[in-house]
Amino acid sequence: MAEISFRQALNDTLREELKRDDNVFLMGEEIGVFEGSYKITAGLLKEFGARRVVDTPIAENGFIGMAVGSAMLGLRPVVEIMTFNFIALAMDEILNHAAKIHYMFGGQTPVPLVIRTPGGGGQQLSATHSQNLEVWFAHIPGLHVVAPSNPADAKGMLKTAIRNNNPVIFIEHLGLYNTRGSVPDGDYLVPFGKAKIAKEGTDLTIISYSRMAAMALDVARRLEQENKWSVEVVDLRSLRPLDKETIVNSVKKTGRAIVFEEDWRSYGIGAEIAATVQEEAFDYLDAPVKRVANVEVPLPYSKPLESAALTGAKQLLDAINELAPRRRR
Amino acid sequence: MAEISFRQALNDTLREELKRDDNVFLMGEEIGVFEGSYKITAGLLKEFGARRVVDTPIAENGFIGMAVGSAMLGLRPVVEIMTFNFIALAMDEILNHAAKIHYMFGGQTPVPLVIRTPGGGGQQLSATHSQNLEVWFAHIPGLHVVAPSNPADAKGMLKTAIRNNNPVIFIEHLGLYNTRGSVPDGDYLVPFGKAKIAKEGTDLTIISYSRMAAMALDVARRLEQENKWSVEVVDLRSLRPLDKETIVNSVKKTGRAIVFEEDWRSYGIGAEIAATVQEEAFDYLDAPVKRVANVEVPLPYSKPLESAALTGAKQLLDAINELAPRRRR
Amino acid sequence: MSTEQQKRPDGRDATTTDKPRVVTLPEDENRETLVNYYHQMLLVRRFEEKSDEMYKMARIGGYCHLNLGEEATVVGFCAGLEPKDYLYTNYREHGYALGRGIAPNAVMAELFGKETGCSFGRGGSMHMFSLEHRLLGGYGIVGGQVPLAVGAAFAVAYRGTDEVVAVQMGDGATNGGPFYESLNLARIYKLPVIFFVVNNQYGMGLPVEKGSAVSELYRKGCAFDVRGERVDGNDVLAVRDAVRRAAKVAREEHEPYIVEAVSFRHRGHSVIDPDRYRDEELVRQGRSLDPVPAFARHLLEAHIIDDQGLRAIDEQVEQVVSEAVRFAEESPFPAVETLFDHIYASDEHLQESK
Amino acid sequence: MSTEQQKRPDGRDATTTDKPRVVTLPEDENRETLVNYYHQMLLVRRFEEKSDEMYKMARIGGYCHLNLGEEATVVGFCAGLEPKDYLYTNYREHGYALGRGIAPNAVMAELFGKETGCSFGRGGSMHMFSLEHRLLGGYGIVGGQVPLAVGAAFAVAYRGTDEVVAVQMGDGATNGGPFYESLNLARIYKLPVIFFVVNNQYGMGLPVEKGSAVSELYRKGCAFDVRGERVDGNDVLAVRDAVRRAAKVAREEHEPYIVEAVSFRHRGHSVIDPDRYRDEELVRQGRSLDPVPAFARHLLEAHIIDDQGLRAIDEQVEQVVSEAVRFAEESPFPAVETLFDHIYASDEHLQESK
Ligand SMILES: Cc1ncc(C[n+]2csc(CCOP(=O)(O)OP(=O)(O)O)c2C)c(N)n1
Ligand SMILES: Cc1ncc(C[n+]2csc(CCOP(=O)(O)OP(=O)(O)O)c2C)c(N)n1
Ligand SMILES: [Mg+2]
Ligand SMILES: [Mg+2]
Repeated sequence: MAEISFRQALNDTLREELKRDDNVFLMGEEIGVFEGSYKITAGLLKEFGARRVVDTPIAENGFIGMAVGSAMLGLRPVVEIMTFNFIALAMDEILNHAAKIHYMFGGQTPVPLVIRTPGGGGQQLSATHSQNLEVWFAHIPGLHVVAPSNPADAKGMLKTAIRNNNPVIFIEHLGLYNTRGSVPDGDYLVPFGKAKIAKEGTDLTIISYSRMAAMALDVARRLEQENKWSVEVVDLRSLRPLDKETIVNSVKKTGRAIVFEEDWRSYGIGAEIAATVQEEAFDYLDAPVKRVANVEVPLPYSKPLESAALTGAKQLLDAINELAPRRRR
Repeated sequence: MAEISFRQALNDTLREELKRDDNVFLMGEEIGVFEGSYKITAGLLKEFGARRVVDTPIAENGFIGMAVGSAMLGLRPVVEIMTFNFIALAMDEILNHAAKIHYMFGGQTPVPLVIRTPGGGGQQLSATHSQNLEVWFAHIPGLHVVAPSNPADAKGMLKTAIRNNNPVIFIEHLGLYNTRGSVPDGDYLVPFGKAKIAKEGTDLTIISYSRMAAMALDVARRLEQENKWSVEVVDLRSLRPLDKETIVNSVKKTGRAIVFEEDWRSYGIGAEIAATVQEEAFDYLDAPVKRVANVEVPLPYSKPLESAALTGAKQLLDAINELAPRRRR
Repeated sequence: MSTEQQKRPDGRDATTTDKPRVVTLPEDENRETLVNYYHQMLLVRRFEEKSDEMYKMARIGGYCHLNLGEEATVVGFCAGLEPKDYLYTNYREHGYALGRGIAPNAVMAELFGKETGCSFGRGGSMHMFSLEHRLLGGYGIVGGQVPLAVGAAFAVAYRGTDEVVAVQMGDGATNGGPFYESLNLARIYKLPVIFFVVNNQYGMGLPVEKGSAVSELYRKGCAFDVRGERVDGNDVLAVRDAVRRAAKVAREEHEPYIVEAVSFRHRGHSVIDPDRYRDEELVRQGRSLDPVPAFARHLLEAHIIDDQGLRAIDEQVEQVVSEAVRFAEESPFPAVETLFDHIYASDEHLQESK
Repeated sequence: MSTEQQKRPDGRDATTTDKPRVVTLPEDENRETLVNYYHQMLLVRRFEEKSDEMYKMARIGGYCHLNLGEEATVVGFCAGLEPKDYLYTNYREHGYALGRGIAPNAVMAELFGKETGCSFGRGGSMHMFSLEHRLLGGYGIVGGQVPLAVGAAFAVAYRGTDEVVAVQMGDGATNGGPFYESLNLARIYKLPVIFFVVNNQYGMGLPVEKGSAVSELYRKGCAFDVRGERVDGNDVLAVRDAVRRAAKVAREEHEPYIVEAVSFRHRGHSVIDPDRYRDEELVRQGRSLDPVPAFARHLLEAHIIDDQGLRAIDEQVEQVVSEAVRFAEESPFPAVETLFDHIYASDEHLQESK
């Protein structure tokens, strides 16, 4: 167990997997000579050479398609899309090819592909560089979609992603790269479709993923220290498949739930969670499931406007205070 | 009031709008000489010439981007994407350009653009040609997303779309083109963001849009004739903006709701509707909101498999029978 | 336009005479091979006619695009590749499936949506696949298959083996971004991939010269220093030889190559298209260059086959096609319980990838 | 590669001598105009240096890409257009905003995210816009602006007026599908659009010849019969003249045209990039061709200006840039209540479009 950053966990894992299996290779814009726009691939070109660490031109649809084709012949590409926003250019190869090929041809060829990409706003990158588009992918049968919130899960889920035989959208977050945590050594794998109770609690459940799950955990711990609410935090980790059981059991226990998400509220991830909870734990709910999400605007550049549009700990606290049972522990 | 097909209503409307405003022009693959893959633009090239009815090569991102640019200079492009599935190629120009330009540049230039496209399965078109991707768009602030279910709304909403100053995703449906209904003459406009109570009822509410709304109406009428349940049908018509008020009021009245949708269930349109209903009518709900949606598979070609994957009147009836209050009228 | 327009449906340039070219069969060709090409072409012809018939009898659903008129292109192309080579195509691929050696039974069964189909009934007309025959799929999204093929070629190069990947597409596909991105990627990584453009002169109703700034589509390689050539798609040997040249470049030099075969679509875009938008005279002229009877004539004239031989082939093909229909008809549909199979590849491989 | 590699940062072909070319100023140039070009170039230089400083002082956020080294390209380009012409750019557009005549105050205020910015603080460094100055936007998605420009040119052609639309992009953008689709669309519809490729030889860390199959980027027009040329991006007059030729073709012949200006990025990709991946000697050489002092020398040598004149310009520019900072600093941020303004254009226009 080492205490390392999310970035380091990813970097270590890529290195380990490149070493383990010659079929694994990396591909993406600026991942080689430039060492990655966010330095996730630092040192890997030097270590593994240009055969394994492939710099691409700016042609997202083309090189994602290439990755799919190479996976059909048994390679295991791990592609970086520099930020989530640019994936819009590659939707055809993801939706109509990566997610369809195994089924549409009757199971003849799997597509063991990983697409890694960071989402997230909050750095004044403005409207076209701050988006969280996970719901587009979570909606598509044939894909796996995962979004770890801490270095250990980053490692364990990236390993699972690379060894999985299906296309996986592996969502990172600009705001998580520098966060630290202890990471198990060796071949640590976290299965897909298993949410994690990041913290137990009895008053209400926060359901979240990626950076917001980390933030929710902080908030919940603080509330506990302050002897306020006892908040349970469910870190979804994977959005497709979704671990309904863990979500529903937690809400059955607490009777109250908040979905905390960084995407736009309408038709976002929280919608599915809320819909599922009311479907499967209706009689246990003491109040409607609340959603705490980003304000629905194209994110503006100007700092005060951006801050007003993004959700965060304050919004979560407000929601907790509104939703929590009207008694003190 | 004439009794015409959905197709004819669209065709008439395009003709009227082309006549009304020289800034309106049509653009898309095979809309001219071929008269449209589904003949929506039949006769229009002949009538208006190649300046107004523009055949494009197969370059969806390119010509959608062109349409956006032309709209920035005040033209009012109405673009056809031959089927919904191909829009995956144009996501960047829609998400990062059409939906952002007005806001990101501080309101200096509107983007009066309409993208018309048919969704829908059920014709053995298999996995890459049968998709309903509306949730991708409904999630994006800056877009309007509408999906009429009958010829009158098709006319009224297409007129509104063309005269609106924002990018509008106008969703049609292969299975609706031949359906008929009476359509008001003249300058008939249906506002966005107003759902329609297609039929009143007291036992439960079905919330739907596009072809499923038409099907829901049939089912509800049949049940009424058979003196079974009294079902209220809310036809959303527009998905963004969403008319929460009408939905919520209906559910407050009936206490029970089913969302009937043709997309994949997880993270689909129904998730948002269910989440909203439980948020805003929690105390009125006698049972959880149910979702009746397509089975989550890449749609297979083979008829028996396809039929098993698609939702329809039978699935809706089953859901109604399960959900309806345990009393007879 | 600074380049000469390609007006003629036979792929020759517009300056030559108007009469169909006299194709002389090279002396050094193996006679059996030539007869076999004819056999293959006729099989595609009859298979597609039967597909049309079966569609109209509602045995086949969805969209159905036929290779009628493109038989020499299809057969010449397949003949130019080796069995170890990989192939990607668009949705107009029944002929290519046959050309790769997939049993007509399995192809027809796929059209019928049966479990015995080459894609187990899941894909249908647009999505034929056979790992065994290295047909890595027909694809319904125009141009979508092109980056896939470049990726397969990348895998070949990565492993250092000597297969070639060929990707077939229509003229219409050469106007989309994926095509150009693919050419660039194939060139910078030096990948063994053949871009095979079937210029049947239309993308649905759009004539090639209306959708494409240049009408000689192989010339698009110039933007990437990718070599290429144009060939008469009605000439099975010319197509085969061009594909062989391309395969040699791909296999030995590890460079991409474009082959443009100028062909002519005899009917509508798909079986439900009544084809009303094309000039009648032009269609008549295009059809008059029909490669199948023309090749039969050449074989006869060169005394490689006689009328009886032709009749025997005809009968054999008829029988194969009827058998395919019978097989498809009698095959079972996939069981409804299998609906969820194959959405995800199994986890069995999870620890096995090494 | 069948074409000669472009190895030199100054845009000359590799066969010429290694010394910087002696630029002689044409006799017939208006002297004031020449001085003005220098003034403009220096303004861009100082403005960008100040932007860098302000970013490091956390007055500017997000990504910030500078035009340092590209001043001759930027100024020559803007000089080649007319005020009525429209311009689209990528995110490296501060210089173009200034070149179009937007007040330095409004440009700096945009960088500061202030309500007085040219995009009202909503866009920031990557998204400058001014309807009045016909700058139709800087765009952060590589290549995304190119189809937009073709569409604007379509609108011009639709109305039959004689503006030209110019679209600036980087070398990296010429490897993406949108660029190629745009060239094809512009050519088939005969649209008055100039594709202005700033080949600063890198897309972030990727050298142009690694990402692009051909290194002379204007040559990519050959696939579409779109004419083009390459020009020395350190030579403000050469750039201007090439853009004028392009504009003439676009305006009079209604044809697209590519101008490739070979330039050199003096620093990292953006202000936070320490630029460690480039060879030092190469960077030293690239910077040695710095167009700003070179042009000052030419002006001096041709006796168009003297040292005092240069100093005066320097002071004037310093003052303008300081004033821009002061203005930006003192301007208000957008009110938080305006957060929801402009997500949708108002319905007022609903019935007015005719
Ligand atoms: C991306 C995409 N856009 C549009 C279509 C609809 N479409 C199907 S075939 C076709 C024409 C293709 O023409 P071409 O590439 O010449 O192939 P051909 O049909 O002539 O073999 C079109 C526009 C599609 N399938 N995919
Ligand atoms: C579609 C897309 N992919 C990737 C990026 C990330 N990115 C920003 S700038 C850049 C390099 C662009 O290089 P070039 O076009 O040469 O322009 P330059 O920065 O040199 O002016 C990249 C890859 C992006 N913004 N958009
Ligand atoms: Mg064609
Ligand atoms: Mg560059």
